[in-house]
Amino acid sequence: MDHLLALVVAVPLIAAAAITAAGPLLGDRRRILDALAIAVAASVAVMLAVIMVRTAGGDEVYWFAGFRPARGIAIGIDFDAGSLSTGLACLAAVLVTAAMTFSWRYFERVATYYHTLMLTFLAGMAGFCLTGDIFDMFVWFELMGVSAYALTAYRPEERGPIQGALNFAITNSVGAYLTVCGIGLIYGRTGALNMAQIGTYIGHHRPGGLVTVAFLLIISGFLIKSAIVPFHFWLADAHAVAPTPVCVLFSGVMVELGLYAIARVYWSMFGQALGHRAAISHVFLTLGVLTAVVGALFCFRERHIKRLLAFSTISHAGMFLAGIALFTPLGLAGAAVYVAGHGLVKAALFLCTGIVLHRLGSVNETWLHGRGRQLRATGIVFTLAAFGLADLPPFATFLGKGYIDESAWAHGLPWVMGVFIACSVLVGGAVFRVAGGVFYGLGDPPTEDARMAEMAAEETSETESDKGRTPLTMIIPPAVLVTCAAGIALIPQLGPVVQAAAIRFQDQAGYNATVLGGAHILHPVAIATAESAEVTLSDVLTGVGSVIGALVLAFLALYWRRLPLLRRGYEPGAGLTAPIQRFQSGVINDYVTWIVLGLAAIGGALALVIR
Amino acid sequence: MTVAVSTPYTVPIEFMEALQVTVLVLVAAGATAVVLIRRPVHQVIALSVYGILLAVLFLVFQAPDVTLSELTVGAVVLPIVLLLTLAKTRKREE
Amino acid sequence: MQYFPFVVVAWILAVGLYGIVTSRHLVHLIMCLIVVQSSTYVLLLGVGYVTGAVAPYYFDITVHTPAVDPVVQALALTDVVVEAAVTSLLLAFAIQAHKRFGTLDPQELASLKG
Amino acid sequence: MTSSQRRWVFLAGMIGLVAFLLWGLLGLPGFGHYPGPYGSIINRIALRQTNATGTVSAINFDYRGFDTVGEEFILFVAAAGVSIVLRRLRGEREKSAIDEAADRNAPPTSDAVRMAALVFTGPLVVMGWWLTSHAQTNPSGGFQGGVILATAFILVYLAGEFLVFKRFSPVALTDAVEAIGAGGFVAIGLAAVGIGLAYLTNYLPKGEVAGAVSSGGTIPLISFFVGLEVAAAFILIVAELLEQTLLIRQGSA
Repeated sequence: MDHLLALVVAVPLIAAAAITAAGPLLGDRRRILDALAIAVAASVAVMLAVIMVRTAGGDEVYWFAGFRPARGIAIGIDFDAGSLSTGLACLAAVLVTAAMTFSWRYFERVATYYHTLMLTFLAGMAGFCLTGDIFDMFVWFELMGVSAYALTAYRPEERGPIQGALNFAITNSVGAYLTVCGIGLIYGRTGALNMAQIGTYIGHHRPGGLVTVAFLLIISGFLIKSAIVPFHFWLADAHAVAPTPVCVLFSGVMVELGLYAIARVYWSMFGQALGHRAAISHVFLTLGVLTAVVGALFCFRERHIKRLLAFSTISHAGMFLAGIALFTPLGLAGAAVYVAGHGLVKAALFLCTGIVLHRLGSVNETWLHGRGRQLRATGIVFTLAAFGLADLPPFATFLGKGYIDESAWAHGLPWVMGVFIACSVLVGGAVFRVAGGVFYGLGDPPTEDARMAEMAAEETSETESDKGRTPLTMIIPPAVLVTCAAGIALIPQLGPVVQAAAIRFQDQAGYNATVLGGAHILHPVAIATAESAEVTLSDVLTGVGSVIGALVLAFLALYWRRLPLLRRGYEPGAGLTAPIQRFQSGVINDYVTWIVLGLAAIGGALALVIR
Repeated sequence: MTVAVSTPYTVPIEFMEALQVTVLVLVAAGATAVVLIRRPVHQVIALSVYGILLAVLFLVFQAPDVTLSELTVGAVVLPIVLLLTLAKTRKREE
Repeated sequence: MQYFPFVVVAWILAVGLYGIVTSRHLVHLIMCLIVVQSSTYVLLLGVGYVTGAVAPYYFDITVHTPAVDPVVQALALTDVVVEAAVTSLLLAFAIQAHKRFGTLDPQELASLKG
Repeated sequence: MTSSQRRWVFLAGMIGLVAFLLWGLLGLPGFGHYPGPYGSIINRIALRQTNATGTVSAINFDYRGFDTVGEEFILFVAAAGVSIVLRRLRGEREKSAIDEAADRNAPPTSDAVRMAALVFTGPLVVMGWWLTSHAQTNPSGGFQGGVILATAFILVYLAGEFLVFKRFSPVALTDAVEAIGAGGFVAIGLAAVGIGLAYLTNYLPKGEVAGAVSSGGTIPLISFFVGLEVAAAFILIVAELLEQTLLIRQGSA
């Protein structure tokens, strides 16, 4: 038996404990521990990469404490490593490594707790991706959550972080408890916690309403974590205030983990039992498109750079969900590639914002206008990452989004493609506007919004060290990440390989046989025919076209005052201010109200289509 | 009276059921009380009573292990941390 | 009796959420969150109960004696620990919020933040 | 939203959600009709496989021991988070227990409380220790024992002064004990990997007599480390809160 699967969780955990214990002993030589933490995260990334490559031909299953299932009944906890799940965990490990490297000079006054929490966060994410047991999934979900809450409040001397952390912790805890309720329901019917075993049981017995209810309750925690409208409110609050390296993990991978969990839960347990694939697909497609549009609109309106990037994450989360909800291999493969590309470029954007905050002490786009000219390297990396976020070929984002579009088109949903292009243009336009305004001083500074300025003013410098220059440890990680985002799209045969992994991921019978019977599935059964993953000229033209659209939009946003055609008094996006204040109120009571209403609505929709 | 199985703890099923229903009603009432009592210090007391009720419920659900942890957490640890928090935040409140 | 415990679960969950939504005091809100979580214990232990069975401890009974499900008890134990951990962290946030804002009313917190 | 708007929106949602929830709950097999098979199988095999009469502990520390690893680290992270959030900040100064806000002084400890605490501390330590070391036999385990051990320390505070309590548990030391507890659990699991078994395999001899203190293999060992971790975590959390309540005052603000 190969133990790498256990080590990817055990090693960061024991390192976290060791760092905490050894911290006070080392005194001034704490840097050793920082280096150790970075080395541990990097080695976890390597281990996961090895597993990812190895599992391309079939999933690997690891039974903890050696309790293998007998006659289809699991008595222990298993890890099931497939290429997609390991790939996502690997992305998490890469981003943790990058964020900790970036923090080398960023958090100099930091005690050892920062590294401890980053490592437990990593362990939680890895365990969450790999586990094949539904309650174990909740445990790692909570470990990930608690680490994230504590990291959000890492600077408790300010007002924002505390409030953001409270909203984050309370909404996500409510979600987690609903997930446990769902687990209790499904356990009460099946007497099993292993996802494959549950899937086999309810696939055969089809026990009516309980399955639908358990499905929604279990994924409610994940819907909240992945910031799907109307459960997204906590995200902007938490992102705006968490330390910038931590935002890298929140946006780059934590949100996506929620979506991964929805897909995992659906295709290992509920797919067969629920049936009605087309109707369920429509429910989630609607949620995804709604989220993409709302996120993009709020994103374009925002002036606080970290919040702007947070809303762009919401928009992208919606697109990922739509990709998954197509219920096609290419849609899922597209979402996977898109998640990888987005995670890398979004991380680079946040890290560059962190450099701006370090050097200039602000994240207010209006104030920063033109002030970032001196940060030449940062500006270049930020701009490149902005092109990546706007899905320019050959970034992995272009490839992923292209796959989703193609699959939607082939399945009679051309409007999805239109919505996606519009969202990409809006989000890309917003980020280009920031890049052009802040780093190159183009056009006029965007108008000041009193409320946003106040919020941005809260965000003061996170660093205390020499602000005169950008340390290499800060600029290299984002540069490497952007290069990776372009690089992975150039891997030959990426599309077919990921699509094959997606087919395997969606093959519920194959998953069950692998986990419970120890089978090695060579030819998984696809739920829909595999589609061509080739990039045609028209795809490239569409991609370039949407980037040009985003550039034009950014140009208009920067120069609209000087354009004769536009009325002077007109304020782009002004109509959105009232709804933002109304919905994004920061009041935790409101957020929980929306959660309840949203769940009731989705529950009603599911009840109608499934019955 | 039906007797389930002969163990050292044989209890008539009807008696057990009546006990369970009673405690369940008390737990439901306790939860409502915790929510409806708006004065935090009083609420902490309600919460620890609720914790004890839950512990009793777990006992009649044949879960002594969970009873013990619910008692230690619900009736000891949580009231301590809650009261300390309230003590810290009491000032400037009124 | 068949479904009474589960109705109680739904009641506790609903009441707890109601408390969170109407709360004007963070510590009160955190206690309501504890109530929401307590519904999961009742559900877990409720589904694992076997009428007439004993607790799963075998020091003085034989292995063939019907016993209730021990797995849900282990899950509930884990859940209790999670509750204690999350509550402590939330209370620490509440203390800090009170220091920064001088109030524990979530609505005032939001308006003070800007 | 105003309060009343919120209440109506919530009620509309909650009615729907409760109806939806009941639809699911009524699909359960009914109270008292646990369908199995997970728990039934474990009830049958746990005694034979682990020689532990406490089946719940056997699950927590053996069959589903990996869950407990995560659970311990949740507590570990929460304690670390409390320390981060409540660490002393600029503008805050430590004061002696005498403070300008007279009503916030801890009332002087009465002799009765001192006496009671003194009387209870010893038994509590013994009880905590007993619970921690009897996970494999009785309804007990590292978690319950750890909490009770922590309570004993808190009683020391009640009996004396917080400063004495602080001397008993300097934060760095408590931190280290906590880390050793959590790390020790992971290390026991890793030792299994070291000798070629699956992570967390129960590799120690299970003992001859079922229900003996020496039975259960790694179960009592894991329980011991969990007890350490839990006790230290709660002492740390309570100590931080006590420090906030008694020692730290806002500076100029």
